[in-house]
Amino acid sequence: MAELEFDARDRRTRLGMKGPRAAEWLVAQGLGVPMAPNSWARSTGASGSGAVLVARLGQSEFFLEDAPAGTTLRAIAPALAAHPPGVYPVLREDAVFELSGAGVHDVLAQVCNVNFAELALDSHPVIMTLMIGVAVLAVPESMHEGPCAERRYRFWCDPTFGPFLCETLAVVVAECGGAGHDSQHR
Amino acid sequence: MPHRLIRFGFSRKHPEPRMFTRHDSLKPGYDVVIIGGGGHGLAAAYYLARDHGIRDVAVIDKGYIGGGNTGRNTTIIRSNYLTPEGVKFYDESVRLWQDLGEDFDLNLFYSTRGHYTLAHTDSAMRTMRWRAEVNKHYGVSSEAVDAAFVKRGIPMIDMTCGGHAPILGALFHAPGAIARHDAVAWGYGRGADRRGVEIHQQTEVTGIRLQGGRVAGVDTTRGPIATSRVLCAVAGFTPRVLDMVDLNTPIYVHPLQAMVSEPIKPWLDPIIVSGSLHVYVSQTARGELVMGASLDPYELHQTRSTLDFTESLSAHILDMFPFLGDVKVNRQWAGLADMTPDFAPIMGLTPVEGFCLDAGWGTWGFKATPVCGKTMSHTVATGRNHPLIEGFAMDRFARYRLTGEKGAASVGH
Amino acid sequence: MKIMTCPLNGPRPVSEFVYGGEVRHSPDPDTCSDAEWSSYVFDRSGSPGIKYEWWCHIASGYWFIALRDTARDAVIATYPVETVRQPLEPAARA
Amino acid sequence: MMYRLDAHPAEWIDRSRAVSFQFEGTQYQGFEGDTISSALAAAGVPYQGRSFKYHRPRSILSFANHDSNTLFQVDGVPNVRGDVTLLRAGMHVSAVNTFGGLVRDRARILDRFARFLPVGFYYKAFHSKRWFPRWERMFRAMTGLGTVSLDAGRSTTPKRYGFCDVLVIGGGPSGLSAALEAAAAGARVGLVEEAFRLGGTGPWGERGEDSVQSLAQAAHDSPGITLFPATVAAGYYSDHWLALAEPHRMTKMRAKAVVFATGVIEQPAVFRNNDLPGVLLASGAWRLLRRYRVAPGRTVVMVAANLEAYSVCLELHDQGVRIAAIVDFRSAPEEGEAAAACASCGIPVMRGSAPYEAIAGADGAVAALAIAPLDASGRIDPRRRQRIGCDAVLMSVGWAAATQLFVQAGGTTRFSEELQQFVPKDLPPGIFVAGRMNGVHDFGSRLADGKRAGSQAAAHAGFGSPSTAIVARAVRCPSHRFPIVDHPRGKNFVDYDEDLQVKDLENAAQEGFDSSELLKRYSTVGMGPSQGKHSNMNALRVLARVRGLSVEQLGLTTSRPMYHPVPMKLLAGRAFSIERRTPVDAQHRAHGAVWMPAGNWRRPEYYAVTGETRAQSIEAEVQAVRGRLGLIDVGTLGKIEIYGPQAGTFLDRVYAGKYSDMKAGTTRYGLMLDESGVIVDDGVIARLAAELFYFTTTTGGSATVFRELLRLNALWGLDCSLVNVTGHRAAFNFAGPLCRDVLQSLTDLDLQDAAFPYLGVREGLVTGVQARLLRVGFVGELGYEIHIPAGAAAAVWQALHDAGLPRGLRPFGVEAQRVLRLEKGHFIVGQDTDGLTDPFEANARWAVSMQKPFFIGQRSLKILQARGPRQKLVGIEILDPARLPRECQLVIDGDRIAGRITSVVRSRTLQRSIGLAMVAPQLADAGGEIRIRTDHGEMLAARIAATPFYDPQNLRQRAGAGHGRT
Repeated sequence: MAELEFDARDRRTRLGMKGPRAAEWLVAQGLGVPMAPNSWARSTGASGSGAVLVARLGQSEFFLEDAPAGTTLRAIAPALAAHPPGVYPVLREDAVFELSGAGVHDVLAQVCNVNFAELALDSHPVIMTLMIGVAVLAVPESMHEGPCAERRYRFWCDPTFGPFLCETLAVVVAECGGAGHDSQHR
Repeated sequence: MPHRLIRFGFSRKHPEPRMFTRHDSLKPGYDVVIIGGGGHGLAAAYYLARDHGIRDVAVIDKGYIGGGNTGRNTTIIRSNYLTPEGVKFYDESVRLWQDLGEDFDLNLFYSTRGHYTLAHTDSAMRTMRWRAEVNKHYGVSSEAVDAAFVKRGIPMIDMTCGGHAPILGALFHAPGAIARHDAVAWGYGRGADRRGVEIHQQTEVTGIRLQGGRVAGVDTTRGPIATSRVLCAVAGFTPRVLDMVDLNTPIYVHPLQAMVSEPIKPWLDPIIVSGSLHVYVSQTARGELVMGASLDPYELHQTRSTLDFTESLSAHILDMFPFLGDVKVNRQWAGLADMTPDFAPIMGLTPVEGFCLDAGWGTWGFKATPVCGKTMSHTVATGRNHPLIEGFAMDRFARYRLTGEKGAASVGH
Repeated sequence: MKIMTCPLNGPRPVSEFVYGGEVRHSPDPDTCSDAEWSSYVFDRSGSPGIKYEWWCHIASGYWFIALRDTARDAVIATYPVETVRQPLEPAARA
Repeated sequence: MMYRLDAHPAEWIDRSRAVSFQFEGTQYQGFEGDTISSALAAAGVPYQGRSFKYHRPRSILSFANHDSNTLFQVDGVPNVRGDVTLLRAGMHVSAVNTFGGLVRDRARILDRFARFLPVGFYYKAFHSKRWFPRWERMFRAMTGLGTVSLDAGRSTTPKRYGFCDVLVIGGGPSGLSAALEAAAAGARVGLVEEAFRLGGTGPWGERGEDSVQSLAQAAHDSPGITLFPATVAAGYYSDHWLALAEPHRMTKMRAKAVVFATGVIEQPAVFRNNDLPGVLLASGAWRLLRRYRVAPGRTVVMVAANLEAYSVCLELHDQGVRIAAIVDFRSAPEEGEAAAACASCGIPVMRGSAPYEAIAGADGAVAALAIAPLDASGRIDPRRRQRIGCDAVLMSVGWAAATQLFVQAGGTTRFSEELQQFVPKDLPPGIFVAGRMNGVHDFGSRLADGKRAGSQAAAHAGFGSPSTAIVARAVRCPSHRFPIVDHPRGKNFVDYDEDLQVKDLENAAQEGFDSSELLKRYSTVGMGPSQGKHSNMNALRVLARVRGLSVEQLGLTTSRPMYHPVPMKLLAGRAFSIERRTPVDAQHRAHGAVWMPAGNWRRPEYYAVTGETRAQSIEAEVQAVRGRLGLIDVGTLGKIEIYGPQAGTFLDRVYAGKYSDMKAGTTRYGLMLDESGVIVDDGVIARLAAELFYFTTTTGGSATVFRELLRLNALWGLDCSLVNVTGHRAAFNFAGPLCRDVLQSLTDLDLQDAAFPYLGVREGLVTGVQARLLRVGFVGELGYEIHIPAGAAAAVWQALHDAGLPRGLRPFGVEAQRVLRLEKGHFIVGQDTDGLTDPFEANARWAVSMQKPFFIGQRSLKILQARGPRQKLVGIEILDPARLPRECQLVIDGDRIAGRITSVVRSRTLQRSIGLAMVAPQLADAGGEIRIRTDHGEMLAARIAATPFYDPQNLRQRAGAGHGRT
C-alpha cells in the first residue's frame, strides 16, 4: 500500500469557463463534456497530448486541467480569450495539491466534514466543499482498483488561501505519518 | 457571621416565608396584565405597584418565573453604549442596579468587576474611542485604553491571542458588573407579590381580545381575563404575541448560546469581551467561567445546543487564555433573542391602544431590567412613553429614524 | 450538526451554507406608499413557521431555496431559485 | 477501611508494575492500571477529599466518573476525576478546595456552622452596599474547586469527523448485543464505552459473567465494529451528530441511527451521615472489587432495596468480607436466587428496616450504622434503633435511568411507578434505546433488548429488516420509591456535590421554589460537577412529597450537553484560523513590511526602513507618491467580472450610478446601497467590452458583496454571469508623477493621455504579462491600477519595483494611502460612514442617478430625501497647526454632541491638519467653525473646508500634470 503523501508542487495548465454556451463550445473544441453537474471526465483533445480533466461545476461552469505535459489547453486558450458568444472565460490561478496513500482518510477526517471514504468513484464525482474553512474543489480518483487507501485526491483552491491550507495540511499529514512535498509555498 | 443568619441556626422551623404566593385561579379581570414573568415583566409589575399604586396586576408566564432569557444570559451589566439614547438609558439602569439588593433585601451578588471590550484592529480601536467619547459626554466612566493598560489589567492574557488577533487596546468600562441573574427575577417577583401583584406561572396566553382597536382582554390556558392594559415582555416570543394583535415589527429571532465551566478557584476578576474573537467571559462567585459568543447564524425558535458553538468558543477562549486547556465545560444552553435591525430595543405604546411593548431585547436585555421596569411601568400607568424610551419607539423604522446601536453590540452579532 | 440538502451538492453540514433570510417579494416601488415600502424594508415575519428561505452553498456559490420549519429546525424541502423568481419591470427585461 | 485483595485474572491492574505517586505530599504506591482513587483506597487512605460547602471529609461514593468526592488537583490540572484517571508514575496529587491540606483543612469548621448556612443563605445576607465587596472577596476565596495554573502552556489536540451507520452508546450487555446485531446485519458500527474496557458497570447478577466476557470478545473481533473505549458521548446534536470525547482527541460522529444503551446510574440512600467515608454505592464497591480488587471494608453493612444488593453481598462474602447485615427497606422478602444464597451463607437480613444514621470513628470514616424499623407508612421509628459496627456501608436502593443523551436527542420520558424510574416514551426517527435505561433490568432480557434495538437501528440505516421482538420490561422493581430517611439533626445528603440535605430542599420548596426548575436554580441541586446524576432523582422525590404530587407530575429538568464535563482543549482541537496572503506577500516581507490585519488578510501598514521612525517611513512613502512614484498592493480589493448582454442592466440595478451607457474602455465610480438606502460598499466599474464589465469592491466587503450579487442574479434571472477573481487576479496601484514614464518602458500600451485618458481602462502586456490597466486617481496623482493573473504577480511587482527604484520609487502601505486619499477628501466606507449613512449624508449625491428605473435602495432614497439628512460628511481643517484631534472624537455644539471626526491627518504636503467629520446639518456649511472635544476635554477649533484639499481641480491625476510639483 502506498505511503501517505501530500504534494503541492505541480502546476499544470488550467482553463475555466462558464456561460449558456460553454458546454457546446467545449464540444466544438473536440473535448468530451460530462453530462451530470458536479462530475468529471477525461478527454483527449485534438492535440492528443494526454487526457484533459474536464470538470463540470454545477450546470454551466467548467474547469479544465491539462495532462502534466499536455498542450491541448494552451492550444484552445486563444479561442476562449476571443470571447465567443455565451462563453465566459474564468481565470483559474488555483493553488493545487494532492493527497494519496494509506491514511489519506485519517487526514481528510481532520480537515473536512465530507465522508470521502464513502464516495462511489464510478460516478466520477466532483466535490465542492470547505476544508478547514477554505472553499476547495476536489476530484477523487482510484489509482488502480483497490481499497480506499489506494485513492488519490486532487484539490484546488483560491491561490490566496493556498499557503495557509498547504502549510496546515503539511502539519496534519506529518502527524499522520506521511511525507509532504510543498515547494510552491516555501 | 451576619446576625441575619444566626436565626436560622436557632429557629426550629425554617423562618422564611414564601417568596411568591401560589394562586389557584385567575381573577376574571385585572387592571393590568403583564405577559412574561421574566425580569422585565416582574420589574414592571414591581414599579407599577410600588411607584404608581397600581396593584391589581397579573403577571402570567407560560413557564416559571425567570425561566426565559433572565435565567439564560451571561449576566453582564454595562452602559458603554454608542448612541445618546442608549447611553442615557443604560446609565440610568446601572444607577438603579446599585440599590436593588437593599431594596429587595436580597443578595443579587451585584458585583462591579470592570469590563474590557478588546480591540484587535484599528477600526475596532476607532469604534472604542467613539463609544468612550459618547459615554464620557454623558458622565459614564469609559476609556479607550492601549495594549499596555490591558496587559496590566489582565496580566494572564495572551496579548497576541494565539498569534492571529493581536490586542491593540480596549474600551475599559469600570462600572461593568455581573449579577446573580435568577435572583433579580425573584427579588422583583417577591417585591411585586408582597404589594399585591398576582404571579401566575404555567399559564400561557392563547389570544388577546380587541374591541375597536383597543385591548379588551387576554385569553389564557387557564381561562380568559378582562383587562384594558397589556404589557408584553416576552423576549424571544414577541412575534408570536404580536401576531395576536396584528402588529408587524422588524423583530426576528435567533438563538443565542452560552456555556459554563466547572468551578475553579477565581483567577479572572474583570469581564472580558472580544468582538473579533466573538467571546465574552467572566467568572462567577461560584468560580464558574460563564462564556458566551455571537448569535446563531439563522432563525430558529428552539433552545437546542450546537457543538460548533462550544468548539469555536473554546478555541477563542484558549486564544486568549491558553492555560485553560484542561478546564472542563460543564454545561451549555441557549436562549431566544428577538433582534432588531439597529440593535436597539422596541419599547412603549403601540398603534393598538392599551397594548404596550417591551421587546427587541436581542442579546442586551438583562442589564436593562431595572430601567425597563421603571420606564414601562410609567408608560403603562400614564399612557405616555417615558422620555428615556422615546428613541426606541416602534415607529422609528417607518420614519427611517433608526437608533444605530450596532457598533456597541458586545460581539459582532 | 444540522444537515442541509443542497439541490446541487447534496446533503452537507449546515456549516457549509450561509443563511440568506426569508424569501420576500417587494411591493412595486413605483406605486407603493412610503409606509408599504418601509414595512417591506424593515418588517419581518418573526413568528416560527414553515418558511421559504434563501441559502447559499459557500464552496460552490450556489443559491437555492429551502422550505424550513423554524420552530423545529426541520428542512422540509429544497428547490432551485427559479421557483421563486419574480418578474422584473419592463425596463430590465428589455 | 478499604484494602486490596489478592490477584484475580480478570482484574484491571498489572501487579508486576508498581507505580509510585504523591498524595498530599506523601508517597504512595499503586499498580499500573489503577486509577487515582482505587490506588488511594487500596492504600487505606481513609478519605480522599472535602465537600464543597461544609468541607466534610469524603471518599469514594459512586466510582462512576461523576464522583465529586474524589476530584483532585493533579500536576497543576484542576478537578481531575480520580475515579477514572489512570495513575501515572510521579504524579503529584492533592485534594481540591482545602485550606491547609486535606487533613488539616481549616475550612472544616464550616461543618459546625452548617445550621447557620441554610439553603440559599447567601441570598439572605452580605448584601449591604457597604459590606458586600468585603464579603464577596471572602466568597471568592472560599469558592471554586481546583486551581488553574496560569502558566500552563497551550496544548492542541487533533479533532476528527467520524461517520458510521449505527452508533451504540454504552458497552454493557445490551449495548454489546446491539452492536453485534447491527454489525451482523452489515452496518458499520461505532461502540462507545465510558470505561477502559467493555462489559458495562455491572453488577450482572447470576450467570452474567461469562456471557458478557464472550460478547465483549466478539465485539473486539468484529471487523464491522469500531470501539471507542474510555470515551464519553458528551452530547447529542442535530441529525445524529454526537461529540465523542476520547482521552486525547474528540471525534464528531455522524451516525445514521443511534442506540442509547446508556444504562442506569445508582442512587444513594438518603440518611444522616450518608456521606461518611466508607459509605458508598454498592455498584461502586462492585467496580472497585472487580476491576481493582479493592474491598470496601472488612465488615460491611448493606443498605438494600433490590436484588443487586444481594448479588454484591455474595461476591463480597466469597472474597472473605464479612457482611454484618443486609438492611432491607422492603418488608417483603427478596425472591431472587442471590437472596437464597445469602441466607445459606448465614448473612443476616433485617427486612422493613432502614439506616437511621451512620456513625463516624476516630479517623472520620464510618464505624457503625444505626438502623431502625420502618412502620407501615414507611416512617422510621428511631426509638427502636440498634447499632451495627462496621467499617463500610454499601447502598443498593435504586437506580436512575441515564436518559440525558436520549432527551437531548428529542426523546421524551415518563416516570414508571412500577419501576420507579423514568423510561423512554416517544423515540425520534433513528433513535433507539435498549437495556436498563429502557427499563429492562434482568440480564437475559437486556441481551434480547439490545439485539432488538441493534437490528432496528441497522434496518433504519438500510441494513437488514427490523426485529419485531417485544422485550418485556422488568417485573421486579429495582428501585425503592422513597429511600429517604428523615433525621432531626439533618446531614442526610441528597446532593453530595453541593452539600444539600433533605431539609434544604424542603425549605427551598417552602420559600416558593417548588417546581423542579426553580428548585434547581435556588438550591443549586444538580448544578455541581456531577450535574445531578446522583441527586436529581431523590430531589424530585423530596419535592414530590412536599407538593403532594407524583414524580411524573413534576418532571425532570431539561438535560443539556455535556453529559460529563469536557476539557476545552478537546473541544477546541487545532483551532485553525484562516490566513489569506496576496501573491506578493514574500515581496512585502523582503521590503520590511510591518503587517496589519485586514479581515483574513495581512497587509503592509508601512515598510520599515532602518533609521526611520514609523511616522518618518509613512511620511516618506507619501512624499514618494506625491513627488516621484510609489507602488502599493491593492490585491485585497474584491475583483469581479460580469459577462453577458444584460451585464450593464444588472450593474444599473445593484449600484446607485448608471453603467449601461458606459463606453468600452472607460471606468466609473460605483456606490452600493442596501434596501434602506444605506451605503454598504463602493468601488470602480470598468467596461472592457460590450458584454464584459470588470469591477472592484472594498477589501472587507468582497466576499459578502459577491455572494449577494450572486443571489440577486439568481433572483432576477438576467442574461449575465458573475465571476469572482478576487484571489486569482493580483492588483497594484502604480502612482506618482513619474509612473507613466516608468510604466511605458514596461508595456506595449500607449500611455499618453490621448490614447489612455484619465478614468480609462486598457488591456495589454506589462512585462509580457496580459494585464488590465485602470487609470484611477484615488491617491490624487497620475496612477495606474495594474490587474494581472496571480501567478505572474510576483514577477510583475518585481519588474515595476526595479524599474521604479532608480527614479525614487517606494512601495507604500495602507497608512500612507490613507493620508493620500484623505488629502483628496475620499471617504472610506465604514470609517467615514457608519451603519446608517445614506449618499446624501455622505455628499455622494453625484454618484446616484435617481432617474434610473430601479436600483437597490432607490425607493428608500426617495423617502430619505424627503426626511432630510440627519448628519453630513464634511472636510475640516484644524485651525491650530500644533494640535491634532483623534479620530472619533466628538464635535460639540453648545453642550450637545453634534458629530464626530471620522478621519484626520497632519498633511506635510498641505502644511496643515485636515480631516473628515460627520456633523449635524446646521454645522455643515463651508467656512463654518466647529469645536472638537479632545483628550482631557480640551476643545479644539476647526473650519469646515471644501474637498479635495489637495489639487482641487484634480489636474494631477487627469493630466498627469508633468513631472514633479506644479
